[in-house]
Amino acid sequence: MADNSVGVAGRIKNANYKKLLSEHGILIGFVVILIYLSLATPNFLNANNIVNVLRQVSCIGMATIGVGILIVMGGIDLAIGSTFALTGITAGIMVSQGAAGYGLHPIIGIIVGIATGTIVGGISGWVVAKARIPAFIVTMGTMSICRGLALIFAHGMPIGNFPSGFTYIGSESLGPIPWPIIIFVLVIIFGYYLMNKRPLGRYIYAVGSNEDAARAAGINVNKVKVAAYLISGALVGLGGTVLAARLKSAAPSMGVGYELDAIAGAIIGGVSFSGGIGKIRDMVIGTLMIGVINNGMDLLGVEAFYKQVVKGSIIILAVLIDRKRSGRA
Amino acid sequence: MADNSVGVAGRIKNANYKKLLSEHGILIGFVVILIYLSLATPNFLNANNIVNVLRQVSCIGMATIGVGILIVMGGIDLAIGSTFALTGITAGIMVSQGAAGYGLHPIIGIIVGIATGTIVGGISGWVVAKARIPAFIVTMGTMSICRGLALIFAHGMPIGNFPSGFTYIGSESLGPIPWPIIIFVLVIIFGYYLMNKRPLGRYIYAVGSNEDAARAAGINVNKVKVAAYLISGALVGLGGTVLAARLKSAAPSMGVGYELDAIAGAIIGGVSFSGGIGKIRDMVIGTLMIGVINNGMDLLGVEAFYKQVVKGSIIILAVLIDRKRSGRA
Amino acid sequence: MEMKQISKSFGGVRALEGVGLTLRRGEVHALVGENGAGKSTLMKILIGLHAPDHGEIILNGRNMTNVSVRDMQNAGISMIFQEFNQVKTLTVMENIYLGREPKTKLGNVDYKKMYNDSKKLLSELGVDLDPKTQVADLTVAKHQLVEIVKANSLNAEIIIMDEPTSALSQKEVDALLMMIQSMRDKGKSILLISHKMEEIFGVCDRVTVLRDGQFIHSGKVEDVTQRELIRMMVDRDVNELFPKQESQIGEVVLQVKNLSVKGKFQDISFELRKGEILGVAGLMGAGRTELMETIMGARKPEQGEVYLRGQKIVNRMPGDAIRRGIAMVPEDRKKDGVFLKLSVRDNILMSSMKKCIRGIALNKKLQDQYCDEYEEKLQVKCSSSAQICGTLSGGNQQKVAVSRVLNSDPDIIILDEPTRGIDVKTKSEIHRLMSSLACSGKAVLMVSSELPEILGMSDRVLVLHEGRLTGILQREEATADRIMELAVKTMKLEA
Amino acid sequence: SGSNSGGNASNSPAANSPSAASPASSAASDSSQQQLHIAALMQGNQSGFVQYMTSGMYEYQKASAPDVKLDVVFADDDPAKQQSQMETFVSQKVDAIILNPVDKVQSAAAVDIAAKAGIPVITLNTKSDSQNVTAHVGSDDVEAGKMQMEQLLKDAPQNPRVAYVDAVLGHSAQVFRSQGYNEVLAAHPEAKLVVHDTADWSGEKALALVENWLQTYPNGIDVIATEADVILTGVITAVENAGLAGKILIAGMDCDMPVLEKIKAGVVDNSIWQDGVGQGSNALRLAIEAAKGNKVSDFLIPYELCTKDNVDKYIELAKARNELASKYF
Ligand SMILES: Nc1ncnc2c1ncn2[C@@H]1O[C@H](COP(=O)(O)OP(=O)(O)OP(=O)(O)O)[C@@H](O)[C@H]1O
Ligand SMILES: Nc1ncnc2c1ncn2[C@@H]1O[C@H](COP(=O)(O)OP(=O)(O)OP(=O)(O)O)[C@@H](O)[C@H]1O
Ligand SMILES: [Mg+2]
Ligand SMILES: [Mg+2]
Repeated sequence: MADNSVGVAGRIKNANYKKLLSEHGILIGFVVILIYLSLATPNFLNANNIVNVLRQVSCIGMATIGVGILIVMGGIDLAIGSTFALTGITAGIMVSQGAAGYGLHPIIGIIVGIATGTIVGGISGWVVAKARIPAFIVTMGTMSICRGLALIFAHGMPIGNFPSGFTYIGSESLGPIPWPIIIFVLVIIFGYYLMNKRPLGRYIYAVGSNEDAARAAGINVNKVKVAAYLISGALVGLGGTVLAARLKSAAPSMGVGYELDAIAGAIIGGVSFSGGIGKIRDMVIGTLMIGVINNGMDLLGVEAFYKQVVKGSIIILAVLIDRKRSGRA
Repeated sequence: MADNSVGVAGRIKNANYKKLLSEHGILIGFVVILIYLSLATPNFLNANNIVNVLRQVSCIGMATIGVGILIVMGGIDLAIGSTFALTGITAGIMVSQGAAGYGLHPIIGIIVGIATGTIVGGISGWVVAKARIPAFIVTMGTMSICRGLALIFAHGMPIGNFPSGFTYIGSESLGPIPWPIIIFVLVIIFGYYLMNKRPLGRYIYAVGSNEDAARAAGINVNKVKVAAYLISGALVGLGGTVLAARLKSAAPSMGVGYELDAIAGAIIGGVSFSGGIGKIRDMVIGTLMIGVINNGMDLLGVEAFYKQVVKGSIIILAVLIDRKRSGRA
Repeated sequence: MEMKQISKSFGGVRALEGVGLTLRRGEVHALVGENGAGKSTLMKILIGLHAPDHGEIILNGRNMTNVSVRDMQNAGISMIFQEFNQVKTLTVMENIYLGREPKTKLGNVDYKKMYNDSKKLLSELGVDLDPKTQVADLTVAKHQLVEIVKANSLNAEIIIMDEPTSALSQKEVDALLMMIQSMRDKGKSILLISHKMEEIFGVCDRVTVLRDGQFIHSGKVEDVTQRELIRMMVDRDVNELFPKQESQIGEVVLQVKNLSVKGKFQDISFELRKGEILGVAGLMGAGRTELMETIMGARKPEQGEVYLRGQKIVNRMPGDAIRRGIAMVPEDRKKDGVFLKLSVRDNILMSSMKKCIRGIALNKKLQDQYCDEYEEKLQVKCSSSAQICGTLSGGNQQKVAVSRVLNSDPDIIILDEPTRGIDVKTKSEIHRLMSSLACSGKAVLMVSSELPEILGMSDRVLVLHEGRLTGILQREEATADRIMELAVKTMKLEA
Repeated sequence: SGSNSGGNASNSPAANSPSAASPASSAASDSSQQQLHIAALMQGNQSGFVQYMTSGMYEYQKASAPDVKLDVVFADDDPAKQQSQMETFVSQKVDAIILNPVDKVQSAAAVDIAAKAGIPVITLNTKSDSQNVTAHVGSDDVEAGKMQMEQLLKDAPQNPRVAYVDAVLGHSAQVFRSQGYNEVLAAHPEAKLVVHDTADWSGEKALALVENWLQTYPNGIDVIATEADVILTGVITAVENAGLAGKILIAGMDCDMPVLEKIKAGVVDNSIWQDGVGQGSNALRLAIEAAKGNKVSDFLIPYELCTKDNVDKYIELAKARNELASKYF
């Protein structure tokens, strides 16, 4: 990877270069970080650590795809973190073999988890579409509601004691590849298929680009909105369920601030807040970038307080490199 | 206030009603909540409690005006919470008489606090304007950086031991009115003057509504952006300083999540994320609404777990009432 | 003013190549060319909105290359944009004075003066508009008028007008042309971009022609004929006359009965037949657009019914209408017509995505096929179908909007100002297309403010005046005089 | 600073672990052929207490185990992040891990990951539900809650009316400290629990919450317990502003410096001293032992109660502790 990129840098004066860059968006910033980290710490580029990073970003990555789709549509979801908690708790209650749970079959837990996310998303989407309240407010409301429900359902306590059938999807691997990564890849493929191969995906772009024109073009805008929120909710629910399986437990305090990480992944990947613009591939790169930065700083042993300063600066710089070079600046 | 509003409700079929409502935006939802609370709890409408609520919203209210102005301009600031911490810490270090502080004159503390906020805002604004990176990413970066700096400056410890000259602006009153409220009112007046009477304010609306048009009209868009971030930063810095004075201490962990509350105040007050729309008056009402909801739930003794569910629902409902009645839905 | 050897590329697209332009004091200079020839780009460079890659701009002997918009304004250049550049959330007066607000001694905005001044400006040009109206509430035509008022108020020496008349009806066009002449008489220079021959030959002194970003010709208007000019623009002969073919007019497909929307139009009834082109004429603000939107389901009628082939239909949203085979090209293309951030391909296919599905996914080949078909038919000038629509020239955006609608295979096509901003060549293409659509048994409802278009294309003409139907004319009886008479009916009565 | 750290070392771990120094120095010489690598996974970096523990580790490393490579990372109070860090260091094949769990239940999976790789885990300060913990160093949160509440009830008037402010709901510290409160209250039927609610980890939120309580229950609260000193700062200000300092008994935990000063001034009834530096140094000591394959067992450091009577001693201890911490943070 390092070689390749040096090659690119060598051809910097090439006429096609600008185009290449602008098409590959944030990739450049990402590659710069990768190169730096592989030079700075020997452990970074080993297979174990790569699997590690991928596994770490998987759950939040699913949410990033979900919220990325919403942002493309001109929406947003602030309830991601608390939906993670709520789905973890509902799925956990179903399967937990402890006093707080029903000890049902793992499949039921997974279905309930995804369903919880879908319902939350559906409600947000329905209010956004029907009542035309800004998505920011609606999902700020659902954020608070979900957190409260998670606390109520779990009586304020973490839930553990999950059967191994449930934790399987979080902890085990298929060959060398952990399940969370496989599920994340499936989500990416689904996202790509939806956004590029299904009419609904194109409608989502259309609504995000110009809602009036979308309506005039015969698109049922409300239906598109509700559908996008349902899908995004399902992905967040899946993320929360896998996270609970990975942690072998769920707590009502889980996932605080995840919405910001998920949204950041999408925005760093070039999704535009004003809607209509954004690619699934770039959302994935944005997600990976945050994951790599977090992992890299742990490996480099950056001092605690400086870490935040460094992290903030790197995010700005990485995006800066991207925008500068791609001529968007 | 209650009487007045019942009167309005009585004339519901009046032709001017719709216009009245759409012009008064969120006011209706706010009044409904006020009426409910004054009926539900005897302590709500007493003078003490009103002063109480106003004092509680003052600091965050200053930030709401600041970020509200940014959102009108099509910007955002996610660094509010950590700027609160950083300004509280820098101001605190200047004045603290303990081991961690310099024991300087309170005025210096206040100036340093405001200056810190202004510098943070200026840097964010400069990057947003010059590098054309989305404000979301830039201020997510500064959010992390400021939190790190606050921790570094304070060595991770809370700072106390403020001289009474400094805590005066947080705890004392001018006649019956606490200083934080007076400062907040001054900020509101300043905001109103800026946004409605000064050319800069009109340019902020213009940039938020249509950046290209603003540029074509010969407005120096970059200058407007930097100016807005400077102003907003100064207001956030003021808020953080007053908050430290009110708490009589500052901690680097202060203000977590305040950005969300501040942004929510503005958005509930009808400021539009797509820019160009928003009134200072309505931002104030949005701020008050959140404050009143928080206060009301404490007064009513809503149980902790349920509180979040209730709070989330009320926010959605209040906005729903507003939008429904004003015919915007 | 002189522009020399101006070149400009966007990414890979070469918009201008070594173009020169000279503007003399006190002349009206026409800038013409096909859609996408680079006219708007050249003007944006002139006012400092784009920086040229090469070349220089000389103003009164001073080099003014690469200066800011504000500097150009101060130097006395103002521009009326093709794509309205107004701040929708501000009022009319704030837009007129944006960036140069009158100030009080304290440096505050002086609203009183602003109000009075803009009121005066508006009434000077005979625009009936409250300065405190929100721009977002204005119709396309009023936007255009506000732009004109604004440019006029700058008191500029050089005024650039990028297709100022494309959204105006005859009455306003005449007033504007009068205004242009009086400005010239005051010694000002006017650069007029237009696709309308009668304007070029009516008021312009000199003309410059661009084609594909290259300079073709510059000279006195008297020295060229219309035919020569068109030939220079499009590099071949185009008959500007509308090639209306006779089609077989069949049974009634759409019937509108007593349709009303309060404050917009009242009690409108008419029939549209298979194979027919029904023109809808009227002055600006007559309610034509609203009538069409109501038929499409974008507005709710207060009373009245719409029948499709004898069956009553209720369209709750445009999607319903499109499913029933009624599609519309909207008037305000930026607001309703195109997706500026999406690709040309997405735009063209957006109303007919379902057509492109094979199995469970959108089929790339089918998409390309449909896309190419219309790109070719309407000669959309773009680097590829992946080009972002917002970077197309104005006329090409219009073509994209028309393509989208035709691509949804409608039986009834509603066109609201279909050739707004479209060059002569493509205009005649679109007209040819309309004709052939009618011949193939489709019904066309065409709203237009261009009388020649109405007269040339319509089988029948429906005239509205202030929301009321004042007459339906057969092709034979439709003359310019007759239509204008019906369109200004009550005014005449009052007079 | 050498004398400082020396003084500190004799102050804190000395009382409990007189043998601390000797085995460690032998550890250093034993492992000369291969450098030991130990990772410490701390819950967050924004509470003073985590810094004290971390400083204790650094100090021990410097004094007694200079050959040991010590990596410290912080999980920002996110159990998922902590598990990721666990995976990262397990894949680095460290020799032992010190885990300061974010959550008692949710840390179990992380412990199991290390156990599966055969890496010993020493839990620090918060226990973990996992069976695979090698040894635990620290104290018991239930105990701290009990100790604080018992002292408050002892100092309170007859039939006291009690309120308490929770930390973040669902956080282990909150769950177990409030459990301690409730156990004491159950044993004292004459004491009446009036109200309790959460202020997260925020002094600002606690300030508003208590202000609102004082509106609702004027003269109706005698005792306010808080689960952390960061929260207590807000409570202090609210009580002082209401002119009730000394009339309402208030208490916190961690003995932050500003709080100790308030104990001395008679505003705060008590705080709980927890020897963070000692916990940290002993955790590293045990981790080194375990890494060398020696058998280790739990090491508990009891809480100490700080009241007005013995506050001077703790002010001295806290000074030393803060100086030590500011060496590393
Ligand atoms: N920002 C941009 N990015 C890429 N291409 C652009 C951009 N702006 C203009 N172009 C291209 O430059 C060419 C000239 O466009 P321009 O708008 O100047 O045409 P025009 O002569 O004004 O046409 P019209 O008569 O349709 O208004 C077009 O091919 C257009 O696609
Ligand atoms: N959004 C709006 N708010 C207020 N008034 C409007 C709005 N849109 C249109 N109108 C008014 O409705 C009337 C009819 O306008 P409409 O656009 O239908 O006219 P038209 O015949 O299509 O003329 P045009 O040539 O301007 O399109 C006009 O008086 C116009 O000012
Ligand atoms: Mg043009
Ligand atoms: Mg119209």
